[in-house]
Amino acid sequence: MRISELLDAPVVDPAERQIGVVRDLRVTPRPRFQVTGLTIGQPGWLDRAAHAWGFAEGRAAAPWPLRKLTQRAARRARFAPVALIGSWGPERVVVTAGFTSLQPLDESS
Amino acid sequence: MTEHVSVRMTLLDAQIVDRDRLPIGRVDDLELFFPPDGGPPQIARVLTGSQALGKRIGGVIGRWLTSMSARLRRPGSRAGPSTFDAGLIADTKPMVRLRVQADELEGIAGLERWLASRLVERLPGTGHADK
Amino acid sequence: MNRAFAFTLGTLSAIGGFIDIGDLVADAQVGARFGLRLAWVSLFTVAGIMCFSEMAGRVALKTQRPALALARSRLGPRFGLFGLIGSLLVTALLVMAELAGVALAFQLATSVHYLLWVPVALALVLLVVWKLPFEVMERVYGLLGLAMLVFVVAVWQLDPDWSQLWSSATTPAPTGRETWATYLFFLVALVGAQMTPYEMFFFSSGAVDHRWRPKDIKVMRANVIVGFPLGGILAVAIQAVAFLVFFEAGVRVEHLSQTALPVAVALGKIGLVVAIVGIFAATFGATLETLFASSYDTAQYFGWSYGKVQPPARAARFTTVMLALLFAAAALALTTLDPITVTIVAVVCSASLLPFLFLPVLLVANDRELMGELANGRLSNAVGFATVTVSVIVAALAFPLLILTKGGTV
Amino acid sequence: MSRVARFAGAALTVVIAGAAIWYVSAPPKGSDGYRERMADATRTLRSQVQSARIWAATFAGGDATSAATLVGFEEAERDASSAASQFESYEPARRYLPLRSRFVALAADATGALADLRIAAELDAWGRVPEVAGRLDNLAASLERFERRARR
Repeated sequence: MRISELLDAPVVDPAERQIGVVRDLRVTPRPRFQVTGLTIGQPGWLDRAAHAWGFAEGRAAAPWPLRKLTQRAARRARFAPVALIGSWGPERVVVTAGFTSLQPLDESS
Repeated sequence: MTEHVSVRMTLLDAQIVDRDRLPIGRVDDLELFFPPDGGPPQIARVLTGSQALGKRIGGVIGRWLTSMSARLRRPGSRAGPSTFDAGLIADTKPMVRLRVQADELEGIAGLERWLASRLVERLPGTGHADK
Repeated sequence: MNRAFAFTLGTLSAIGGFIDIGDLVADAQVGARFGLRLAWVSLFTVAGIMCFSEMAGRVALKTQRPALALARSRLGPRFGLFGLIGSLLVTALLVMAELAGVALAFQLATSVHYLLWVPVALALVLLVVWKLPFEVMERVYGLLGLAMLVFVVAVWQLDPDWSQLWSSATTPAPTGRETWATYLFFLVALVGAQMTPYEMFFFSSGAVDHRWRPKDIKVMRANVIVGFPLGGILAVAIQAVAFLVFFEAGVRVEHLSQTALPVAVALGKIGLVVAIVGIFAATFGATLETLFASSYDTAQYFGWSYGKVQPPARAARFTTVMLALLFAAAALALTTLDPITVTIVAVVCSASLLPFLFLPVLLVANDRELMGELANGRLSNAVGFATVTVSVIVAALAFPLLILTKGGTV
Repeated sequence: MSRVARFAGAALTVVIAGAAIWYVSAPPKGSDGYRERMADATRTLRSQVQSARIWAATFAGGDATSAATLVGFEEAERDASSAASQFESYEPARRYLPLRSRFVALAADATGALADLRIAAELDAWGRVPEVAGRLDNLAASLERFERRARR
């Protein structure tokens, strides 16, 4: 399966309720690129921009207006470690825990 | 937890250079491998070239890119997007640098070689691709 | 790397980049109709292009990659592709206008019709691109471009009423017989003409080709500080001489020959010849710069090898794109399309693309992990963000104004 | 973006583009449109006449090369005749016929004088240039008066 199919795929909890979309993956660069989990954001282009432009990853301390614009999306991002992912299927990803129990992205680096 | 990094920030769309820092292309897509024992997935292969890029962009432009690059493919080379093993990546900061030289990658930058031999080398004073 | 050479990169970027066919036409038109009432725009464009060139330069120093190369990896392929296609279309128009500008300079010197000179200009570009090493080309056009300073001398020589010039420069409003729509249209045209992003890419790609490192930051900043304000001063000088000679007479500038006429009025034949040399250097330098910048853009978007430092055979796709653009532009120039109208349309389109090209650089330059201690400071962010905001407004106004004022001819 | 939204978007841009092109090239509408276009055409004629006058005066003062001056004359003549012929192609309302015939007469004088200037320069008869340039002086003044009259 290709990463491009996984990105922006819907993420559902065990009760098939959509809890977000896949925005990014985390990998350990060494010794091999092993996936450690998925970053989950919410639908919408502003949320997508927050991840693509690096705000969610805290990679852009850009001028405050841009930061303000994407702060909400960055704060709402969640990180689902590999262990909590039931199925990776390209149509949708199943996470075996509720959204609230997932760790916020910024505390999972 | 060992240090893990975002794929978007380090790999996806990153510039690929070979061992001697000659640019080859960009990481247009990545292929996941799911080990049979159910362990965590790994990034197995890197896809580069407008065929993979076109598929990822989608829409009218995406389809045009994919079909154009498929048509420009050199006769006889494998169909499908050009790809190589992710194991060849030496490091990812500030760009994706490979352990090997560009010539050792089969089917990569086919358009570059095809154009180099067909067009550019014929023009006077342009030197040779392998210099 | 010899410091003197480094400075010519700055001057070339300023003379060749800042003063090109877009300026020669737009500044003269604005001067003839509005005097210096739009001169303040140059303060904004110089500040904006200096801020982003310095930012792009810093990105190049730190990551050894030109700014736009990072744009795609930061903004994703779709946004990047949209910006690339837009800038390639504008660039084809710009290269056509610059090439026609070179031919018009020859016509002015010989009165032989400019269409006959387009193939000569094309051959000259090919010769220079193929044979002349990058550094020599930079120096020649950096120095030849200094001939443009004749416009500053001409202002002095025309012995203007300085208080009248000052009061004109400090009234940011249209003159009696002009409408606000036309005033705003020419504001957009000036921003598009003076803030051409290809200078920023040419500057940052040049920094990569020169293998500048973080320690070269002083040379890089010196180039920015020397180069771009010089371009701003020239732009205002062109407006001033056009005002002094054409405003009272009610002449509207529609030809490159009219841009040079005030210099003849002020300094006679010698001044006119020097002005023609300056116009030739500016348009020829800009042709090369626009051509390289757009080929860099394409190569960087796809990640191909590029750069004048690589022999063409090692950068086959880059060279092919450059040749294709050059011949397409020459073909366009050979149609009876009026180069001056194409120039105005090109600068307005360029103005509408500014946000797509500035925003990625601002984002990348703020990435602490990537830039480390060279990341943006408060000043770069303040000026950078103001420039992006204004460029969004200008971009939104560009086409409505182009239509409303019928390209400023109303 | 659903297919319908994309189609609607494309249709909308086509409509806007069409309206824009129509607006730019449409002939004058109603009476004030006609007078305004006449005034604009007169202003363009005056601009070309003045431009040629400045080239001629600068050349006479030995301050311009003959090649550049010839180019200046050619461009002035071409722009003047295209502005005049474009305006004369518009259909006037009946009550504007006298005004229009005055414009046609003025335009003929202007384009005629500019043509004489260009021919003199082409034939290297630079001696005759000041005499023709003299005719341009009062032409510029009458064009300015006519433009004010048309704008009222």
